[in-house]
Amino acid sequence: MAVWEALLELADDHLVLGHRISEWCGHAPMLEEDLAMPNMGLDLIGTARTLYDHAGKLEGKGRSEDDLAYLRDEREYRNCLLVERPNEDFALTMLRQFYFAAFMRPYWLAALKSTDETVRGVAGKAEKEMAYHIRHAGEWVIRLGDGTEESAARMRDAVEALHIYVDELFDSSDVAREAEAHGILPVRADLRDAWDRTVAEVFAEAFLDQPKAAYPQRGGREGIHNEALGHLLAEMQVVHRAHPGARW
Amino acid sequence: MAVWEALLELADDHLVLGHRISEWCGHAPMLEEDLAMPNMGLDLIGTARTLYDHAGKLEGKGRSEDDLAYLRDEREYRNCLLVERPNEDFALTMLRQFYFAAFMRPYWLAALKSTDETVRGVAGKAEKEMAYHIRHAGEWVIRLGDGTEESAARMRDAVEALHIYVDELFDSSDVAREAEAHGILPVRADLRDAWDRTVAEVFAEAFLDQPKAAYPQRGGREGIHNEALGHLLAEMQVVHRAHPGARW
Amino acid sequence: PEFLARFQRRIDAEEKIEPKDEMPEGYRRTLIRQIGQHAHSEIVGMLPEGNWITRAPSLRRKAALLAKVQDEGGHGLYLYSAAETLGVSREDMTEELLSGKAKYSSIFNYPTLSWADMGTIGWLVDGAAIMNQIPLCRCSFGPYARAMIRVCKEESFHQRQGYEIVMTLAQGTPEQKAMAQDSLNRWWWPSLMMFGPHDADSQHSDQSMAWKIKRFTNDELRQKFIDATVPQAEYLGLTIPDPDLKWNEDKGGYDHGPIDWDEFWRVVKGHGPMAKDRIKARRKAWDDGAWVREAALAHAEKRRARKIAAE
Amino acid sequence: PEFLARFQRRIDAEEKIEPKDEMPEGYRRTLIRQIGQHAHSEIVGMLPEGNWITRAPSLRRKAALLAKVQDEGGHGLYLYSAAETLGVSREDMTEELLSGKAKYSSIFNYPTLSWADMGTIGWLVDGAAIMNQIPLCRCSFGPYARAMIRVCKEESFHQRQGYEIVMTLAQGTPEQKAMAQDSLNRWWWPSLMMFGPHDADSQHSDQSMAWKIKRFTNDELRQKFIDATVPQAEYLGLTIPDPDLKWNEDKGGYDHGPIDWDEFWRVVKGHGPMAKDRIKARRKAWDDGAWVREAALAHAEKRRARKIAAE
Repeated sequence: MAVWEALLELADDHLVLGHRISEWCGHAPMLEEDLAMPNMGLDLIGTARTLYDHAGKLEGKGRSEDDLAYLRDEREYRNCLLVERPNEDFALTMLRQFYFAAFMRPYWLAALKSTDETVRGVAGKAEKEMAYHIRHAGEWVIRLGDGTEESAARMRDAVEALHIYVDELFDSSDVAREAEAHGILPVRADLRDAWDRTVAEVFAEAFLDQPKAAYPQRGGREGIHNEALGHLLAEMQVVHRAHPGARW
Repeated sequence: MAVWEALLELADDHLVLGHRISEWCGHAPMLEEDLAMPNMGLDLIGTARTLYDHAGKLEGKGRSEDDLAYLRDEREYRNCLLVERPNEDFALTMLRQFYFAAFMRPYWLAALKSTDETVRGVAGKAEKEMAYHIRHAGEWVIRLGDGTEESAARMRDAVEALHIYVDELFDSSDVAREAEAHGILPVRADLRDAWDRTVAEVFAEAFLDQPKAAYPQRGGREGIHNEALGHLLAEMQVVHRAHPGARW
Repeated sequence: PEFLARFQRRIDAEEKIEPKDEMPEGYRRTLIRQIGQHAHSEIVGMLPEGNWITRAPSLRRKAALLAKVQDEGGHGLYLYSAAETLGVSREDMTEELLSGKAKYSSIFNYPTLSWADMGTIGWLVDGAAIMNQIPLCRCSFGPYARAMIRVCKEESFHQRQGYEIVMTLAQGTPEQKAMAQDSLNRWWWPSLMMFGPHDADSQHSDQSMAWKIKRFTNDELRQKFIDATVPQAEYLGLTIPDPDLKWNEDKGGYDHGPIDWDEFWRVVKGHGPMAKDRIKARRKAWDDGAWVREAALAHAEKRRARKIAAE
Repeated sequence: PEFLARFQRRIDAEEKIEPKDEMPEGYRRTLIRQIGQHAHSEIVGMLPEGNWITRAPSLRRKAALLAKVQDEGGHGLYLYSAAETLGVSREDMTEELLSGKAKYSSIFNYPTLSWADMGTIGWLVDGAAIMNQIPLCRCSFGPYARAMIRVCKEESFHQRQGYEIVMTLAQGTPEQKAMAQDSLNRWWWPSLMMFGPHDADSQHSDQSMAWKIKRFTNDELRQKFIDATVPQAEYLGLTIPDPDLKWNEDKGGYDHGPIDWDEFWRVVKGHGPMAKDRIKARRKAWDDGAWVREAALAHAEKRRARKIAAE
């Protein structure tokens, strides 16, 4: 049963994005965002923790959430490419958050009917959090898209930069397919319509076009990442790895 | 005999600065500098290697150059604060290089008379390298100081940012004092005049003032660094630490 | 003078002064300065701890640290709001911080050099802050007093959390214990300095005491802090880095060795090790975010215009 | 036509064409394009390896990698100079690269994901480059041929160094060996693609062959590369990720499985995994460095003016 690996993919998505957004802490454009960013980061890291814990138990080799988070390298991480993209600027950060939440909200809604109790538990909490992320990040997409000339240009650049990473969200790896077959996780491809609708609504208000990626980028689920992830993990894991076996 | 620790201080200075300058690789303002930066980095890392090797031998516990470079943490590193300062921009990078070389050139010249053969060997090679760094970085200080309004402003900012880290170069820690007493290393305080002259000459052409730091920053020799060093080391040591005992 | 006497009577009666009440200009100025400094301290205080969020060694600690830094931002927000009731804008206060005109707690100009610092800051720095702040919950100015009640509650949670981090390290591997001791060595004296100069050398104090903005002297608070903290260190098996520290039976408190006031004044005057880096980081966040704030304003304006057009 | 025939006779006689010689416009254009692409490849090629300089696991390897990346910059410099002899400026070529108009070797649009890639790139990518470049040392255009002699010498040093890195890993811990195998798995097919489409599908080739800019076909060079590399992998105990790979006694070389030409064209058209990141990194370096280049010009101008004034 490779279901635990499918949970790992999900957990990695949440941890990596949570880490990325936490990089803003203390450096946001306004104090309200210095509060909102860790808030979103906490949601994501919280979900990642439950998923790692559950994955570790299903694997049955005694690996804890921290073993899974801190002791796998770049080639072993299974997150999709979208979430590892560097923050660049506030426009890209908010668009990345919006894209991800627009996918995860219907995902968790569907997962409320999971055959796995822990997944149902996560879903109940996470779908509400993702609704908030859609609202918060979506509003920024609108504000920036329909703000000043500069902000609109930056939003367009962000769309151009990120649209090639969208399609991977809807791909199911072999392990995900297995979990889907068992009714444990929702079928990713089925969520496209919901995502398209959420994005279309916000983009209409933001005066943005959602391009179709001619050549979408994929590879995260096989551990073929972009170069940015290795640097993120180097920093994330440094203290944990320097003290093998220590408790924190 | 704590002489090996005095060599460690020197080696750390060279490695950390060499690392910093190598961060520019592939990102310099012009192709000529994409060549010059690794060139200077190589000089510094080369010197660091010889010094670590020698320090390890004098310590007598079988630690190799890599053990010393890769398996000490931030609080164990003994470099002065100047060399760990982040690159910021090209002006600060060149000024940092110039300040350091303006100190190390007379240092190595004096070290040609060291009672330690290895130190004499390093000195013979390094004094020529430092003369080149003074020339190369010093010319940039002049070009930028006497270039455009923007470049002059950036040079002045760099001077303002770095001048508080200069005095530490001339301090000798207890272990350095011991090495100085044995004629192994030059007395740091004696080099102030030479440094002042080198800097004054270049600053005159660059239309820059060399301020006296009212409150110089110190602490590197006791391992009290700024926050930037920890991030540098996290990245530098990540692969080595992930594979304990491996050969490369 | 008539008015001043009346005002003082209200203070003496422990009445709360509210923003719309008349108040002496000095009282207002003192409060704006103090609340502003306090708010800035929370904001700048996000940086030394923020420095370790990306490196926290367990997910549980990472989440807790993120939440803590978020709380600090939240404290900044209440405090700016309390100051705004006195007629100063958040924008102006921010400009004063970034220009170096306004002060903030010097403690945040020391670097965080190991994970243990995340424990020690909670334990000592938040601990010292609470000592300073608990009396402020009874401060004569209502909005400040109310903000402080909320702040103190969260701070004491942080303080316990910090102590627990240090305890985990002190009971951990030898390297972890050494890390905790090293961190205590670095933060002990700066924490004592957080209470300010000795009473004999302190300005502002008398008037602030009369106005019940301040209720204990610097030395009184410092003594309380030491007396509370020393047994905690002992319990952890850590050594306070003060060879002169010893129990004084007569006064029922600890005597401590001399504080390095040169260092104190150097850091207070803005020459702490990380002083320039802190302001540079906040300045960069502010400058890099200018286009975002402008866009938000522009969008709000467009929305308003469209709404009016539609009516 | 008279001139073209004369030119072809010089080529056929293996005479070197020099910058000041007359030459057909197509010959000049082909060379500008090819040398420019080659120069750009060296420049962009600094990035994937530059990505590991700060993480190299030993000081010896760090120094060697730094030197290697520096050499690549040097190659870029000679090649831009060779192209400049044909009347195109480095500035213009740089603009073409940054605007996405000029191409560079697609291989550099794959990410470097482990230290082992520093070995594999030297071994396979530089190895493939050398196969392509050795014939160019006899290219009919003199400056290009001379640049290539120097480039090839350094590249073969890099190739040996890369092989040695892979060998160290292959003989190291199980994790290191796995890292080497994983890296080979990822770079093998992209390396084969470096030789371009099958001869049947290749444009440009015939005329370039006649002009002796190119001396072997894509498939010929690819075959040479495979035949040289397979035994090296075997020696290391690594497996080439091609189940169809087998020795063909008749042709005295290896047969290989089908190349994924969809991926090839996707990457060639600028949709490789790191394509946007590479150009963004170069564009950022260029834009961030604008003030430096302007200052250098301004200073040179001031110096000249002062010199004239002093005369």
